[in-house]
Amino acid sequence: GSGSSDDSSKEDTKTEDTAKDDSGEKTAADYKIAVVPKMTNLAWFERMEQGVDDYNEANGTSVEYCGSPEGDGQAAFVEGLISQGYDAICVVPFDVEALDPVLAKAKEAGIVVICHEASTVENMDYDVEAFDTLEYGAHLMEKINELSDGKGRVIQTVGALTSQSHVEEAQGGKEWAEKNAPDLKVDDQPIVSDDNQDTAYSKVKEALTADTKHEIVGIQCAAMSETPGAAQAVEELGLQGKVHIAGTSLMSVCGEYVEDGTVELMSFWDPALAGQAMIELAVATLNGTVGEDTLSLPVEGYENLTLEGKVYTGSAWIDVDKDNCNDEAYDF
Amino acid sequence: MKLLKKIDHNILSLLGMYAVVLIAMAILNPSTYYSTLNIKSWFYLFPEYGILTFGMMLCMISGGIDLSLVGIANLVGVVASYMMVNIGGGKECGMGMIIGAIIVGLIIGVLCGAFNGFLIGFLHIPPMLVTLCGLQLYTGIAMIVTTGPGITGVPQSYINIANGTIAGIPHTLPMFIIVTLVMSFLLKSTTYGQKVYFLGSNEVASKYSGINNFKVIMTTYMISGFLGAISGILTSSHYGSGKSNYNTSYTLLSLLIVVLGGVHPDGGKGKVIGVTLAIVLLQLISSAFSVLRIDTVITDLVYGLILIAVLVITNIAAKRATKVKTK
Amino acid sequence: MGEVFLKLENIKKSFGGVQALKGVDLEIRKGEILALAGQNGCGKSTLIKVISGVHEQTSGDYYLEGKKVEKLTPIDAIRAGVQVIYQDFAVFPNLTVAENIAMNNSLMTGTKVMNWKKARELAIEAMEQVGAHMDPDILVERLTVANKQMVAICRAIINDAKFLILDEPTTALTKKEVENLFKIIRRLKEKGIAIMIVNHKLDEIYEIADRLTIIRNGEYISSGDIKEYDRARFIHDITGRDIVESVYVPEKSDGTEILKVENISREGAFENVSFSLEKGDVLGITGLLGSGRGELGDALFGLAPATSGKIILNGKEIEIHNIEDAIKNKIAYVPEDRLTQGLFLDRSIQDNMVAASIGKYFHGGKLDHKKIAEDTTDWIGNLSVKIGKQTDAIRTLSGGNAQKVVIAKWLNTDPELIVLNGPTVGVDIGSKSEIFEILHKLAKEGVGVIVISDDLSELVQNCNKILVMRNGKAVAHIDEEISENELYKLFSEGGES
Amino acid sequence: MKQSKWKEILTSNQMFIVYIIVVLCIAISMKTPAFAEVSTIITLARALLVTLCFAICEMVVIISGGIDVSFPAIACASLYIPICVFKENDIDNVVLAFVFAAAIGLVIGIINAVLISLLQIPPLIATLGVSSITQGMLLTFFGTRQISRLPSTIAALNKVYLFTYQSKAGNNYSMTALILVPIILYIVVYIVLKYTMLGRGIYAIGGDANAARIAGFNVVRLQFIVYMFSGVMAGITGMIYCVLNKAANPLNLMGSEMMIIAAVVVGGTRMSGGHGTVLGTILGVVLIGLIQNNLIMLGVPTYWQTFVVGAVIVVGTAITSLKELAVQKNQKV
Ligand SMILES: Nc1ncnc2c1ncn2[C@@H]1O[C@H](COP(=O)(O)OP(=O)(O)OP(=O)(O)O)[C@@H](O)[C@H]1O
Ligand SMILES: Nc1ncnc2c1ncn2[C@@H]1O[C@H](COP(=O)(O)OP(=O)(O)OP(=O)(O)O)[C@@H](O)[C@H]1O
Ligand SMILES: [Mg+2]
Ligand SMILES: [Mg+2]
Repeated sequence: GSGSSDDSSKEDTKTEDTAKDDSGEKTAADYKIAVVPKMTNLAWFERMEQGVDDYNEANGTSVEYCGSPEGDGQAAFVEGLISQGYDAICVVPFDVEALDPVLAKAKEAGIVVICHEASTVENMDYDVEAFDTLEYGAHLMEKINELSDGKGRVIQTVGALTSQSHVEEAQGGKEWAEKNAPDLKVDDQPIVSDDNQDTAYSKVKEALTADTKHEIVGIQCAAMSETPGAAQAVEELGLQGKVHIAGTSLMSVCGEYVEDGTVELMSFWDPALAGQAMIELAVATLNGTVGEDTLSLPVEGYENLTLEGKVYTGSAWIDVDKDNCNDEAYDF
Repeated sequence: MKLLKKIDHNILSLLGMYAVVLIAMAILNPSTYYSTLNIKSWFYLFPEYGILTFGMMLCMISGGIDLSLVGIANLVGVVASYMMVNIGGGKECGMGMIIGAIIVGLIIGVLCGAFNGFLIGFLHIPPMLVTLCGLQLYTGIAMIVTTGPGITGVPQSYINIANGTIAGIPHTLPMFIIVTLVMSFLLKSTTYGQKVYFLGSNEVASKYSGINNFKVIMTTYMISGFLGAISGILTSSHYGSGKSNYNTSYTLLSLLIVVLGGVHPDGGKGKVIGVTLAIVLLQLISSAFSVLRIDTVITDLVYGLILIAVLVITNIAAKRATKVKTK
Repeated sequence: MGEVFLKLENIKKSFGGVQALKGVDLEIRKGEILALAGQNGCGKSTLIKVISGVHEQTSGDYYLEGKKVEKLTPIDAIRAGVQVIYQDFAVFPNLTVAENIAMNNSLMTGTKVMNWKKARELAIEAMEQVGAHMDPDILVERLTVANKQMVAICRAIINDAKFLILDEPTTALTKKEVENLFKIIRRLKEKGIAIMIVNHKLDEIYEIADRLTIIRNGEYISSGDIKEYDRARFIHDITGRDIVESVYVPEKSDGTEILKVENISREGAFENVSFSLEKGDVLGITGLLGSGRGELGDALFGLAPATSGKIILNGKEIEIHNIEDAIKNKIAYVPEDRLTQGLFLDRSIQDNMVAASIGKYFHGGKLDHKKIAEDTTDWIGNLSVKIGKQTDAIRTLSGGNAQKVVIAKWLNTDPELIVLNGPTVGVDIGSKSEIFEILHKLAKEGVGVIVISDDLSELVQNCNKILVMRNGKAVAHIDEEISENELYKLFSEGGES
Repeated sequence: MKQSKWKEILTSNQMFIVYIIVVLCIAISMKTPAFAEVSTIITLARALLVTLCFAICEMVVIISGGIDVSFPAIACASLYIPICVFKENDIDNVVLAFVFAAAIGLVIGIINAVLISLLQIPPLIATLGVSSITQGMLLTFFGTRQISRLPSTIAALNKVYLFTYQSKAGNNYSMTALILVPIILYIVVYIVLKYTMLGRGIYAIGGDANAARIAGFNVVRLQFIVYMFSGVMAGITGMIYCVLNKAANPLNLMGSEMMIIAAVVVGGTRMSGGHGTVLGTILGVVLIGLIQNNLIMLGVPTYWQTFVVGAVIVVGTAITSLKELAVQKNQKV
């Protein structure tokens, strides 16, 4: 019964902390905090779990990492948490619209709500972003522009039209191109991959096949599974070097294509750090030490966050390509 | 022993499950599980899939199946939200418009059901396929209306339907109870209800008994669509938005519940009480899992095991009771 | 007589509650034809299923050619030379005629490959023997009941069986086909094959059988040479009581016309058929298969409505385009295929009883279940249906009793006209006469009764008017006494009349 | 006689599917000339490979009077577990991998058979239960993250090609050698179903299980064979899927069952059992594959695609069912 032990462990950690903690400042150990990922079944979020575990290691806390395997179970899952006496819930919304009213309930119940990858949530205290998604999208597009010396057509892929951060990312890239690269034509409609590598592969392949005039010079992928999918298509069709891929992914998922140069830019932010940042922000919020336009969290890449509305934005994205991909730091 | 024989074996095994879960939680973590807050959270959740499940049940008793319910629900939610947001003016949408949206939603649900019913009853296409295609079509239309992202900004009073409470009890609970009572009346005490059972047990004989199969099938799938629509209204109200891909897991869930509830997949058999028990049982279990912080991937596993277990137990028990081997 | 092929001693078989066989003895010699007779539900089919290894007896001994048999599976039985034509044929609707016929043979020889050419040859040969004419490549699901039965027969005879069992093989056959079948049976008998036949038509039994074994509700009654049995004793042993076979004469009709049918036609089924029905009349409609007799019944019930002509029921002209019309006009129909068209096998006797009239129990905003139960009990009483509990599944009833329930289902709609298509198919004399008593009573009460059948003796005895159909046309209206033979002439002869 | 035979063939529902396919192809080639090339066949073969394998299993099961919705789960388990085990103990043997996969499929297939054949649980429900149990076990005990670095010999299989075709546009299209699996599979199944008593037995139990038992078929044995076959093939197919994607993902295949069933039925197999042909199934799969994989070439807006797929299946199944209905309405002979 891990459930029952929750409360008790919470009890005794409290006591021992008040003992050793001389500055009245409370820490994560004094609160019951949960970190909820979009879904548990992605390498991406297993990395986040890693981060939470490390955090608990380091600070002797018992922050919970829990969620539903499929994204569309998230709202119901969080709803279940509300009734279980948490001080703060840190969540990476899979589906903002679905989650928002549930989070409203959470706030009614006096729970602090911290989000990630979801700047548009209404019912939250704060959202912490590794970076500005629009900028991030622009960043990827910039790379494609550079690789294709600014001429040709670019296709974008998103996991689902219903996934906000993906759509924003694509939008950011498109807007950047319209401003800065007149000859770079970005398709109006992104390809939808259902966040499934196989689907991404066949749809990209289809698009490339249809493109008999070789106008396509770049592919921008928003979802982690799409980058290898697209890479596989490009590689099989023998279009390496002609079609440039820049996308979000992880070494564990897309490593080989980065190494052989099919994927020329792979960007990501470290979910582990993001997770820790959420926890720290939650604690800060509970302690009421937030609100100024800038905030510094003891987490790499989140030292100087800038506040805009309810969104704290850092500068924590990591670029990986052929040259630096063997760095252990990125090996997850 | 005689008394036990009287009660349906399936219901017995379900009650057994109840005992197991409730006692287990009383030992493991009563403080959280039996807290009013937690119990309240159940009432928000199970009516949503419960009402939709009754649609599945009705169709299965009639010898069919309705895999399109989730599609209908989402389409209804999307259209209703669309009306309130894009026509009614979003947050400031007037009461009239809200009611209008709900009514239109319910009508759409019934129409979807009618479409299923027509293909099944008139063109005699196997229900499983019709409703499978239905799922695609209705989801597709919802997708076309939304072009992807959910339609947000519905008025507060609409959101209150699924999230509000009266005297501390969520609105959804009385709704669910009403639907349950109506369903059991419909099946037990109306001509239509009996006809559904006849249709389910032998289509030909029911035709030769002067029952208008087409009419009964149409009614059945329209009612099912109607229930799907209600569930769709609740969902979109609950989430404060309409979207094409909410609750996709409910299709299998409802199928599982209906069978757990003792409805025979070949039709002709099934009681509302059994299904109701099954609906609540699954809520109790999933809540127990979330309280015990058991990894949710295990839920699939457990649901599957329960399903098989109940079926096996029921079969064996039934064989014991009446050894009449019908070959 | 040859030596004993099969010997059963004190066979008992029970299905949970139901004690189907309560100790039956049976003995069959090679080269003899044994008739197994008994009322519906007395256990004939069950006994056969025990012999063929489909059911295992609860107790009792089973000897094949002198050797005791312990455990017997269907395929063992087939290999041992036991071939059965089951009451419900047990053919494969989704396979071709040829394959159906050849199937057992391949299974018997235990071959692993399917030889289509050989199958076809076997089938054609078998059909020639029986005198059946079917396209061997057509799917059985497209065959009429009669032809399905033909397939079953062909399948049984091609395998050189040592013991052939026929469970009511003639229910769907015309007289010609029956004669044909009997020829074959006699030929097989000459070959020294033991044959057992179950049949409810006494004349046919007298025509074909050498010996007779009678069982009554699961118990062995008597057994002996057919000559030892005159009709009276036969009937007595079967039913346990004496039934006088009388001819039905309605009391003087007051001339009120119930039904008048004028020149109704339906493309490819029947044309310009006219007949009328007065109070007290029981009209029999007969004819060969495909003569349109069945289609006529279907038309009156709106299953395949007539395309032209007039139907006048109790004075007012009515239109019948579909079943709902028929129901509205209080026309009832007892269909030909009891199992698939008449019964909800898994539902209770009670449910079956009210299936056609459920609407009338809906008052005060809800169904009156108490009334339903009461009415059921009444009907079971009136028609003396033999059942356990009225909440039992109807599949536990046997032919005759189930048929009575089907009839009761319609009587419960208090119809003005009831059409019965082969109402006594597979129904024993006991129940048969009871069913006709019911029909006669209805006729007296002013309900129009039409019986469609090819059992001539039964028509002659129970109908005061007979309409003979031949390829779609009504060739004779008979409304005075007629001998079976005369009727048979009209019935089968082509051409002049 | 001859005439009518021709008429029968030309109006058979399989021909109708062919007509639709032809029309569809013409439509696509008009929109996207690149479609009318050898490359399309290669791409389609690659795209339909897995579907084809699943479909034939489903067809056999449905013919036998059952239905199986557990094969995606089986496939997931049989592709993921071996890879996990191999990574753990760094084994690297492609043959072993497929044997392992088949074995897992076999075990689950047997479980299905026991539930359906011995315990008499309705197939849809039994396989549904087995499906969620399998998934649950897999995710619980083997985790949920995709494994993208496959053991080298397994990854290598991805690059084994029969031939490579260079399109007018200069793109390379390589035909994977794995296409041989469905080809052989289909030939074998065709022969078994048509020319062996085993095959005929499967049709027989699908047509009327009781009659089959009486006639002397061992129904239980036949059902076991069917579900074991389905299980084994699902397992192997899972491993193929893994090779084709150069990644082992324990979830991606889930939910594919309904489309497969639709494809089989569009191909003329009756849900009620006893009817179904190999050729029909191929056509069904091709039709649905064609529409699913060429929506971009058809220029269908992204958010219209779900709807279009649905519409096509409705038409396909409607045609099949209506033809079937017509046959049943025919005068009995
Ligand atoms: N969809 C339904 N919802 C609720 N009750 C129904 C429904 N359909 C039928 N009923 C109940 O059953 C009663 C009779 O239904 P219905 O009209 O099907 O029977 P009927 O007309 O007597 O028979 P038939 O359908 O053969 O004409 C109705 O008065 C109604 O109370
Ligand atoms: N599968 C079964 N389950 C329960 N009871 C059965 C079953 N089969 C037969 N019975 C019962 O056994 C008895 C004998 O049935 P059986 O079919 O042998 O009668 P029968 O002599 O063949 O009647 P008929 O002349 O109508 O064919 C009947 O009372 C029937 O209800
Ligand atoms: Mg009516
Ligand atoms: Mg019998």
